[in-house]
Amino acid sequence: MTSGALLGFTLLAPLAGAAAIALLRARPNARETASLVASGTLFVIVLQVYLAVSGGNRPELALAEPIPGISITLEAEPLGVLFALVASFLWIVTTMYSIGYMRGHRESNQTRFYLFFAFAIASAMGVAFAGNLFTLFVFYELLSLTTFPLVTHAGTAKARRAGRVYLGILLTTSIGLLLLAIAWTYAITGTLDFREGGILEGRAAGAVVPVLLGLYVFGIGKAAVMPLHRWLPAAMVAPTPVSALLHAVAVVKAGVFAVLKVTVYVFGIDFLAEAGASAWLTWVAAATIILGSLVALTKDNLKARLAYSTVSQLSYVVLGAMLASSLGVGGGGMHIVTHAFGKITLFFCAGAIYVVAHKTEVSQMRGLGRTMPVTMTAFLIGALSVVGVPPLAGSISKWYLLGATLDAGQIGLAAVLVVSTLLNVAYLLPIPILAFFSKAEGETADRGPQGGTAISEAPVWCLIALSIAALGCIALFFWADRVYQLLQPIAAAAGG
Amino acid sequence: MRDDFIVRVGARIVTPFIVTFALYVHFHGDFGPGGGFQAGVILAAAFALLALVYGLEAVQRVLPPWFVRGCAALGVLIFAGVGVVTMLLGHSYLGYNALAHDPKHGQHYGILLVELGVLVTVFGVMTTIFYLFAGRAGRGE
Amino acid sequence: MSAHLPVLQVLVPLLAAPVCALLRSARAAAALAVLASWTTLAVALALLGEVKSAGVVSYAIGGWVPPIGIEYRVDMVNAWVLVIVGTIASVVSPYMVVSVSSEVERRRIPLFYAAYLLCLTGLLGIAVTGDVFNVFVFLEISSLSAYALIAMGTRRRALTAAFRYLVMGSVGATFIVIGIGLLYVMTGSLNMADLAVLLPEVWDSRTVKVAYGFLGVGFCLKLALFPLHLWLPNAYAYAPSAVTAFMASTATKVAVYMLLRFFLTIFGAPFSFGTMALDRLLLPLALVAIVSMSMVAVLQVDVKRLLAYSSVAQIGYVVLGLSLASVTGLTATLLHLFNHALMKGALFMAMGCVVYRIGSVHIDAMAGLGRRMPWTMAAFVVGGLSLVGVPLTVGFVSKWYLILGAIERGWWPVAVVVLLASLLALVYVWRVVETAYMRPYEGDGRAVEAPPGLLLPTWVLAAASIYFGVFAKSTVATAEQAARVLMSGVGS
Amino acid sequence: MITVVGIVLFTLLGATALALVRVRNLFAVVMLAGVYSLLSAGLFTVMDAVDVAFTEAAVGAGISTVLFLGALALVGHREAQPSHRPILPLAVVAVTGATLVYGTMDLPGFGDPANPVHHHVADHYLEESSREIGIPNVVTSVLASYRGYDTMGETTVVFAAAVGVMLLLAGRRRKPAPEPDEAPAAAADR
Repeated sequence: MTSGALLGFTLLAPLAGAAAIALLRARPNARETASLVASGTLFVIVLQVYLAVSGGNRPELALAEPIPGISITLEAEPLGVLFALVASFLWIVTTMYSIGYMRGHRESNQTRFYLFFAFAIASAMGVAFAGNLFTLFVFYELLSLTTFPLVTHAGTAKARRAGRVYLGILLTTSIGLLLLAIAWTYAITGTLDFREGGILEGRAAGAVVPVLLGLYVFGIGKAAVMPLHRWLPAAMVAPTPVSALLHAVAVVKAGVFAVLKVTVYVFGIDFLAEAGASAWLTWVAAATIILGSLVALTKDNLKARLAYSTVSQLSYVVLGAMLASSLGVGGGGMHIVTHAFGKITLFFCAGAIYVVAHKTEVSQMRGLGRTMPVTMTAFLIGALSVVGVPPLAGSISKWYLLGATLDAGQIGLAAVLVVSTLLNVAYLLPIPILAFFSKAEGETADRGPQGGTAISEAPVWCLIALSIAALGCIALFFWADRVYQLLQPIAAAAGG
Repeated sequence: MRDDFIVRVGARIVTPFIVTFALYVHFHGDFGPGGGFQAGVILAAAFALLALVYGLEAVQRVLPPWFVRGCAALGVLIFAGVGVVTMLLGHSYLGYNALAHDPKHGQHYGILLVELGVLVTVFGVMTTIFYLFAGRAGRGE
Repeated sequence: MSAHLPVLQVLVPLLAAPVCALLRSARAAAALAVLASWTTLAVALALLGEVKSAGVVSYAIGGWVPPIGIEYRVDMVNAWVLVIVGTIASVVSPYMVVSVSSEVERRRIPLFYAAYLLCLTGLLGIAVTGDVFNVFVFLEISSLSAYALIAMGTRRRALTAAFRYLVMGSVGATFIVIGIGLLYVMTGSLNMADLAVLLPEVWDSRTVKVAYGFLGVGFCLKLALFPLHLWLPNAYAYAPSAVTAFMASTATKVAVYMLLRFFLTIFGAPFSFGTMALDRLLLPLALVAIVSMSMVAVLQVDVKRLLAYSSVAQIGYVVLGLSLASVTGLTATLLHLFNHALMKGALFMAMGCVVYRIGSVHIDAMAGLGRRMPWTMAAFVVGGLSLVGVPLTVGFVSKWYLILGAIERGWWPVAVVVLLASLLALVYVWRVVETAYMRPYEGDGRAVEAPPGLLLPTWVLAAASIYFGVFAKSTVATAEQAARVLMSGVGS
Repeated sequence: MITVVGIVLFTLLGATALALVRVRNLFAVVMLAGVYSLLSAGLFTVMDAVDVAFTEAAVGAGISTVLFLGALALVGHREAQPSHRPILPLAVVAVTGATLVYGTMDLPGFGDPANPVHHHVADHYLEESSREIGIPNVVTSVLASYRGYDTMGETTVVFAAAVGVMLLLAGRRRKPAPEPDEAPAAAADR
């Protein structure tokens, strides 16, 4: 099999999975098996792509040429492979989790859920392997559209409103700003291809560059840079596996990934650094980091708190990209991975708590550590990883990013990172502490016979999934080298 | 009006002249002003006059609505059909030269035929519309 | 027979129309109408092929050499328009067979098909001819039959809508014929190619400029450019479903063609864009049309009316492309003629399916239809996304060229307006989508999936608006060639 | 002499047009319309366009008056009082008229033998018609042969009119469907 065809299969595998899901809609067990098989297959395929790319290849596959000169082309490069690896691996984990969650919670429309989940993954693969801006845009939009039925899964008035905000912001930014930026780029350069070192160098200068970069950064609404972050908290009405998809597997990651990709392959790190065009955006990112954390502190609802935490964490990646150095881009790329594992752990736990104990607020979680020890241990691991405590994955990417700010001589930005870490501690750690070290209010009184200290854990599928995610946080710490090696070619190309 | 003697007799006398005039206008179109269009209108006017005087039913017994309707469609078919024939004879559409050995004769035949088509359609359409209005008025009151 | 292609293009429906009127059987008339429509498309495609290989195709009717007689003259531009009309006709006509049987009285149906075929004849005749007076004659054929077709709507307001269209349409036609008359007085010719040669000598005269003005107003009335669009929303909202789908996808498109042909070929692009400042006149109107009509569409509760207002806005896009006065802009215009025909056709046909089942397209009546009529509503979603301009749909392709054209001229605000209007389109499309998919079904059990006779044609257009969004190479190439033909006078 | 006749006819024409606009009795309107057509026919004759005059007399003054009367029998004789003053239409008409007048100022003089209309294709018609077609009335040869296709189109226009009227009037008594505002309510009732 040629490596180009491999890329085609990254799209086909989830689509075939979707077809199987639709066909097997009457038999839930078979349907979920199809989901699992598809996700497993996809991961294997992406691994093959990884092997090809780490061997120095750049597989390429042209799919169509809708408009003369503008094609839909897939091409694997390190950043994309990294994103695809994360997304495809977490799809497996999330599917496991979904089985437990959706059944435990007796959700309706489960077929639709699995179906659109598979579509969303296919779109994410397209984003990951996009060979040019147009392809990126196409799959980016498809991702927005295919996740819409997932966000509004409940079908209630609240869900509909959330869906409107979700789609409203994502499509407004992408059509209003991103498309404009793409058309502008095309008008300037006559191409939309991603090239190492960028395509704009020598063709754009002066004020055009920072404006164009701003259009991209804000146009990619999925990166949730303030003030365009509102869709992310709004989408919290969705079932937890969807939150996992949004926050860890695909959606926001597609956003920050796109920002990285545009920085590296459209502008070029060196060109950006020379033009100094991204300086103002580093401060936008810094503001988002701090404000997101501060808002998270004020939220009692667990999922809302996690959502704002995501807003804040995403801007780490944006900041990395805007620093326009190989260290920054590498750190940003790493952070996509580490944050994905950390955040998915946290969401899985939040969902498990909701399914089992029907608790959504942080203040209700006293004593949960005793009834749900596995879940809360995983939560602790996830939280520590997000905070950045070694030996957990989060510490590595944060370290790189901190190094990048210092390297750039930006003491202010380094301070932002430090402050943000402290804020992370402040809003995340109280939750496991409450759960483990304080007694539940009116313990056993209204919980009936199964209350008290009797263990009442999440469904087993959920437990497996969240344990894998938590272990991933640890394992990644030790495999960080591998990840960085994969990103090495970018750094090398940037002369860093 | 049906009871008015003078009108009845007058109409009876005038109608043949109107019809003849219509035919004159049609066939004399090659030499003087006129042609199928005017002839069709005049012919329709003749029958409208009769209908006003003798009543719609009387006229419709002679010229049933389905017939005038058919005329409306038929005229178009005659006109367009002439074109089809010239096309089948290997000339271009409405190339009357094809209709006879002498182009001039061909033109002559062609013009006569298409003018006939015009006459038939115009007569059919005008009479149909008149029937429709007059017929509804009778029913409404 | 291939030498006669241009005239066959018009002749087939023209002969079929009186035959339909003579028939008594609704079924036979339907079969004839469908057959004629399909033949039309076949001829149009053959013509396009011939134009692509051999260049301009000219046909002298009656054997009289132009400008003595009437000439049919087909180049890339009208070959393209003919294909658009033919495509829509051949998709809508089988749809018509099913939908009309529920909307029009049985014994009236043969006449209905006759009117439809006459309308088709008129539109094709306008597009194929190379003679300005002949344009007017066929304009009258298409207009008269269109008024009657619209009046056939099941609601009483269809009559007033048709009457209003008749009044405004007649004013438009009168303006056009005055313009043509003045041109004839100044040149002594009615042949388009001939006029294009003769007119530059009298460019400076007031008469020619006045003729230009009259023609412009007439065309804008016919193509429903804001603020001359007042006839359109009701006409589209109250006409029978199939008529709306047909008219919305063809009539205004042909009117745009007339405008392009007269102003760019006959008067010539240099005169239009230079002396008459056509681009600067049309630009503000187009922008206002796009924005204001999209906003009005957002407020509508009758979905057919909503789509009708959206059509007025989309005409704004078409005219905007023209007012960019460049090959890119005109490519966008010509592309959008085709693309908008596809998507609006699909949308109106989907609404026809809804009318067929529940008799209303009030937005509240559509609650829960996403589940009750999944294929119908899926087609609506596809058409709607295309209207918004989501990539991989045809809507994106034309918008892309529009934006590129605007950027090429450095008109940033224009590009921004185009994008903003896309978002407005998103709002009005999404209102319907959300109602259909997110609200529970409240009606009686009448809302079941539409019959295949309606669904299949609807999906042909819906699928086409995806297909030509993914594989737009051929359409773009054709449109661009046609745009070059129109702009040939300016040397670019 | 011709000038005087022309002026008289035009004056009458203008007066008739004004009366047409002012009069509210539709019966009178129809009659005035007939008069208007007759006067125009007269004017066409003065301008040597006999064929046009003939058609105008037959159609405008003749059959259409009859058809108008037929329509009047259906709708009654009095025009409804307009609800508001037609300021905008009046302005539009005034502007249109002014534009037309402006446009005619560069028009070649009436009857000038040097006019383009008399030369370009008209020369061919006048000189070659008898050879190519062989009938004395050039108007007919133009209408039926040189531009016969237009005539066919016009015949089709007339036919289209009949189709339209038949569709609208042929014995229809259809039940009016519910208006859009009532539709959902009606659906909910059932």
